Amino acid sequence: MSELLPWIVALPLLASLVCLLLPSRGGLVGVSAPVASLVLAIWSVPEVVRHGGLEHTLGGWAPGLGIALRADGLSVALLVMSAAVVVAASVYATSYFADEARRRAFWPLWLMMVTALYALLLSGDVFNLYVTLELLSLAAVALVALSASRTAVAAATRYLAIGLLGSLAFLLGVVLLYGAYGTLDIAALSGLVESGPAAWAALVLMTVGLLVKAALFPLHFWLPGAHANAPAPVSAALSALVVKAAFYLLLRLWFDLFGGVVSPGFAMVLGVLGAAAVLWGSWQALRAPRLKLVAAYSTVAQLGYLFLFLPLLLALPAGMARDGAFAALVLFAITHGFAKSAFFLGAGVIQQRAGHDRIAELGGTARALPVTTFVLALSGVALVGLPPSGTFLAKWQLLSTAIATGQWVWIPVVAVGSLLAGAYLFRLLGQAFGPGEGVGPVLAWGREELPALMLAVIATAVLGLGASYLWELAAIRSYAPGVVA
Amino acid sequence: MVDLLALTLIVVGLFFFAIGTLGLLRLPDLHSRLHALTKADNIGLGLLALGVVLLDGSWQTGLKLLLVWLLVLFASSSSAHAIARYAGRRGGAQ
Amino acid sequence: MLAEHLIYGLSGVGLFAIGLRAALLHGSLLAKILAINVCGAGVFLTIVALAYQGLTVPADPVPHALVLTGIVVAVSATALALALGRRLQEMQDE
Amino acid sequence: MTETLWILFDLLLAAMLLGLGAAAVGTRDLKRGVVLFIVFGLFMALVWARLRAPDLALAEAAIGAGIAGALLLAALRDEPAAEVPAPARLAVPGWLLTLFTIGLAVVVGWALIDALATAQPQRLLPLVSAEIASSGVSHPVTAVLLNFRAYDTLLELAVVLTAVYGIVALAPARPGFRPAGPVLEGLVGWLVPLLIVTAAYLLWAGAHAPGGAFQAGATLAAAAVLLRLGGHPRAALPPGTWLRLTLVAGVGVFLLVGVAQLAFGRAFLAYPVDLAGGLILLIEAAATLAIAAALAMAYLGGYPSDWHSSASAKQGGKDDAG
Repeated sequence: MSELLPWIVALPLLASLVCLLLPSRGGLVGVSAPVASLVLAIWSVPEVVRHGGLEHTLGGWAPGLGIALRADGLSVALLVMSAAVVVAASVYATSYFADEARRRAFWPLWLMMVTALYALLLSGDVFNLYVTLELLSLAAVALVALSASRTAVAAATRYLAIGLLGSLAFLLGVVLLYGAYGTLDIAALSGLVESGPAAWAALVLMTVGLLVKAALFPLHFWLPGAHANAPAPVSAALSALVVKAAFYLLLRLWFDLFGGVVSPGFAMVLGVLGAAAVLWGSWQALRAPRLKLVAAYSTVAQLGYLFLFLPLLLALPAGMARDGAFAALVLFAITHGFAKSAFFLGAGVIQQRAGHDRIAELGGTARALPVTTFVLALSGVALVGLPPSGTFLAKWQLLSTAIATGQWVWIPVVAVGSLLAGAYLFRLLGQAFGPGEGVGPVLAWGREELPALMLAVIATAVLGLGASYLWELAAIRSYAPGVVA
Repeated sequence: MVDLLALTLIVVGLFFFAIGTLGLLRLPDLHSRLHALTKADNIGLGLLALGVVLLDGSWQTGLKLLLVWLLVLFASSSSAHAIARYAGRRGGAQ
Repeated sequence: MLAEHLIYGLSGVGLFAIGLRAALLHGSLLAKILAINVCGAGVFLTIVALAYQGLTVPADPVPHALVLTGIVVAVSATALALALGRRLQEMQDE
Repeated sequence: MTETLWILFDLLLAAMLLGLGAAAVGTRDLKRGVVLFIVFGLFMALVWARLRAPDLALAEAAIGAGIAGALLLAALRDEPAAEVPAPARLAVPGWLLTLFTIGLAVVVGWALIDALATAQPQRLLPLVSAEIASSGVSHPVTAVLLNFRAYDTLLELAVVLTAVYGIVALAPARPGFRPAGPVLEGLVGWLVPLLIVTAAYLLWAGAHAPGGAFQAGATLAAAAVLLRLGGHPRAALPPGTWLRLTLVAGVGVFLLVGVAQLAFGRAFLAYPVDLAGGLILLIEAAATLAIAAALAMAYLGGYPSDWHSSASAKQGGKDDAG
C-alpha cells in the first residue's frame, strides 16, 4: 500500500495548479484536496502499524540512486495531525478573505504550502528535504505577505532572508554527508555515519539551520512578527505545522540519521535554550498587547518544551522508557498543533468581527461570541497543560522522566512555564468575560467557528483520552538501521 | 610552428585586452572609454579565437568561434551605442 | 584526494563564510540578497568540487544535478525577495 | 610541469572567485555590488567548466549571472528600493561576527578534509553508469534530473511556480521601457530568433549532451528580457488563460506523467524503459516553456494587466517567446 504516500503529496499539488487555472473554484478545490489527503493519511496509519513502516521507491529506483518516500510512526502521527489542521483551516479560509484578488491568490499558495509540508514529512532523502524546506518557506513567506499590511510584508521579508540562511546551513551539512558517505538516503546514512569531524560538523550545521526554522530561542526573533501578522488561517498553519515540520526533521536527524553521533552535551545545550524559550516566550505572551501576538509568543514557549525532551531522551537507554518519553514528545507536539491552530482560528474570528485583536478592548466577547470564547478557553486548557488534554499527559511524562534521570533542573522550568501560561490565558478570558459593549451582535456559526471548535476538542479531549494508541504508533521506527519495510 | 604562431596570436590578443582594460580605467570620459574598450576587446577576442582555432585545428571549431566572435561584435557595438545614447540623453558624458 | 578537491572545496567553504558574514551584517535588503546568493554559490562549489574525478574522467553527475536544482531554487527565492522589497518600498511611499 | 601549471591556474581562479565574492558583498555601493555579482557569476561559470560540469556552466551563465543579474539590475532601477533597510539587524559587533565566520569556515573546512580523506571518491558515479542504459537518455546529468531523482526536479519546478504565485500576489508589473532606438531594435530583431533557436537546441541536446530544460528555459527568458528592454512591455508573454496554462505546464505535465505510472501499477514517476526517452522530452519541453514564462514574469516584477480578467481571454496566443 505504499502508493498512498505519493498520492498524499500529489493531490494538493495538483489542486494548487487547478486553483491557478480556475480561480473561481478555489474554495471547492481548496477544501476537497486536503480532505482527500486527510483520508489517505488516516488510511496509511493501520498500514504503517501492520507493515512496521511504509516505503515507496520513487521512479522504481532503489534509494541511493533514487529517492524513497517513507512513513513510520513519527511521520504518520504528524501527518494525520497536519492533515486534520489543514482541513479545518481550509474550511475556515473559505469565508476569511473578503477581497476577491487576495482570495484568488491564496488558494494556489496555500495548497503549495500543504504540498511542501506533506512532502517534508514523507521524504527519506536529505537533499530532497532541502528542496521541500525551500518550497515550504517560499510558500509560507508569500502567504504571510498576503496580509498586505506593511508590517506583514516586512515580517515576510525577514522570514524569507533568515529562512534562506537556515536552508543553506542545512544544505552545507548535506554536502558534507554526501562527501563523506556517498549517499543521500537517510536510512543508508544512519547505518554509515560514524563519529568524526565530518559527521559532527554536518550535525551542527543541519541542527542550527533547522533551529532557525523551528524558532528555538534566541533564533525565534522572526517568529512573532510573521505569525501574528499573517492572515488567520495562515497563522494557524505556520504556528501549528510549519515550525513543527522543522522540529520533526530535527528529531529525524537526531534519532535516526545521527543516532550514533549525537552527544548528551549538545542535547543539554538545546535543553537549556528550550528552557529559556519556555520562560521568555511565556513572559512575552503575558505582556503582549494583541491576541495573535499572545498566540505567537506562546508558540515560542511551547516549542521550548519540545526541546526539553532532548536531553532527557539522550539520558535514557534505548528501550521501553525511551520509547515512552519519545511518545510523550510526539503527543506534546500534536496536541500543541491542534490547540494552537484552534487558538489562531478563534483569534481570527474575533479580529474579523471586532476589526482588531487588542486584548484591552475585548470586553464582552464572551457574550457576543460564546463559541469562540469557548474555543479560546479549551485550547488554552491544552496550552497550559490541564487534564484531560494531551499536554497534561506529556508534561506528566516529562516530569517523571526528569525525576527518573536525575535532571531535576527542568522541573521548576515546567512549573513556572505552566503558571505563566495559566496567567496569560486567564488574562485573556478575564477580559473576554468582562463587561463591555460586546464586539458585535452577530453570532457567527458554521464555517468560521466550527473548525476551530473541532480542533480545540481534539486537543483537549480526544488526544488525552486516546493517547495509548499513540504510544504504540510512536514506537514504530522504520528509519532505524536495518529496519526498512 | 603552427603552435608558435597560435601562441603568438593568443598573447597579442591578451595584450589588446589589457590595453582595453587600461583604457577603461585611465581614460577621462565615457566616450573615449567606450571607444578604447570595444575596439581593443573586439580585436583581442578575434586574435584569441584565431589562435585557439589554430591550436585545435578542426574547421567545425573554427566556424563556431567565428560565429561567437561575430555575435560578440554585434552585441558589444549595440550596447556601446545604447550606453552612449543613454549618456547623451542624460546630458553629456561624465 | 586531488588538489582540485581541496582548492575548490575549501574556496566553497570560504565563500559560504563570506556570504554568511555579509548576510548577517548588512542592513539593506538588496545587499542581503547578494550575500545570500554568494553564500549559496559557496555551498554549490563545495559539492561540485567533490564530484570532480580528474581532467580526463567524467565527473559524478549527481552533485551536478543537485546544484542545477539549487541554482534554480536560488533564482526563484531571489525573484520573490526582490518582489517583496519592491512592495515594501511602495508601501513606504504611501 | 603541467600539473604545477594547472594548480597555479586553479589557485588563481579560486582567488579571483573569492575576491569577487567578497567585493560584491563588501561594497557599500549597491550598483557596484550588483555588477560585481554578475561578474562573479561569470567566473563561477568558468569554474564549473573547469570542474567538468558543463551543464552547470551553461546554467550559471544563463540563470545565475544572466537572469538573476537582470532581476537585480531591474531592482536597482526602482532605485530607492535598494535603500530599504531590512528590519533584521544583528546586535553583535562586526569583529565578533568576523571571528565567528572565520571559526566556522575553519571547522567546516577541517570536516571537509576529513570527509575527503575517508570517502570513496566515486560515490554514486558507478551506480549512475550502471543504470543509465535504462533511463531513456544517455546524458548522465539529465538521467539523474529527470529519471533517477525526478521527484526533486518536480518539487523544484513547484518552487519556481511558487515564486511566481508570490510575485503576482504582491503587485502589478513594473511599467515597461520606452521604445528603443533603431540600433537596439535591430539587435532585438536578430537576437530573439537566435535565442529561440538556441533554446530549442539546448532542449533537444539535453538527452545526450549538456543542456536541458533549465538552460533552455533561461535562454528563452533571456529573449523575453531582451524584448522588454526593446520596448515590448509584455515581453511576448501569452495573454490571459494561455499564460496561466504555460506557467502550470511544467509541474502539470510532470505530475500527470508521474501519476499515470501509479495508475498502471508502477511506482510514482517510474516510466517504462521504452517510453522513458519520449516522456522525458515531453516533460522537458513543458518545463522549458514554464520556466521561461516564470522567469519572464519575475522580470516583469508583478502581474500583467490582464491577469485578473483571464477567464475571458480566449484569443489565440502569440507565445513565440515563452
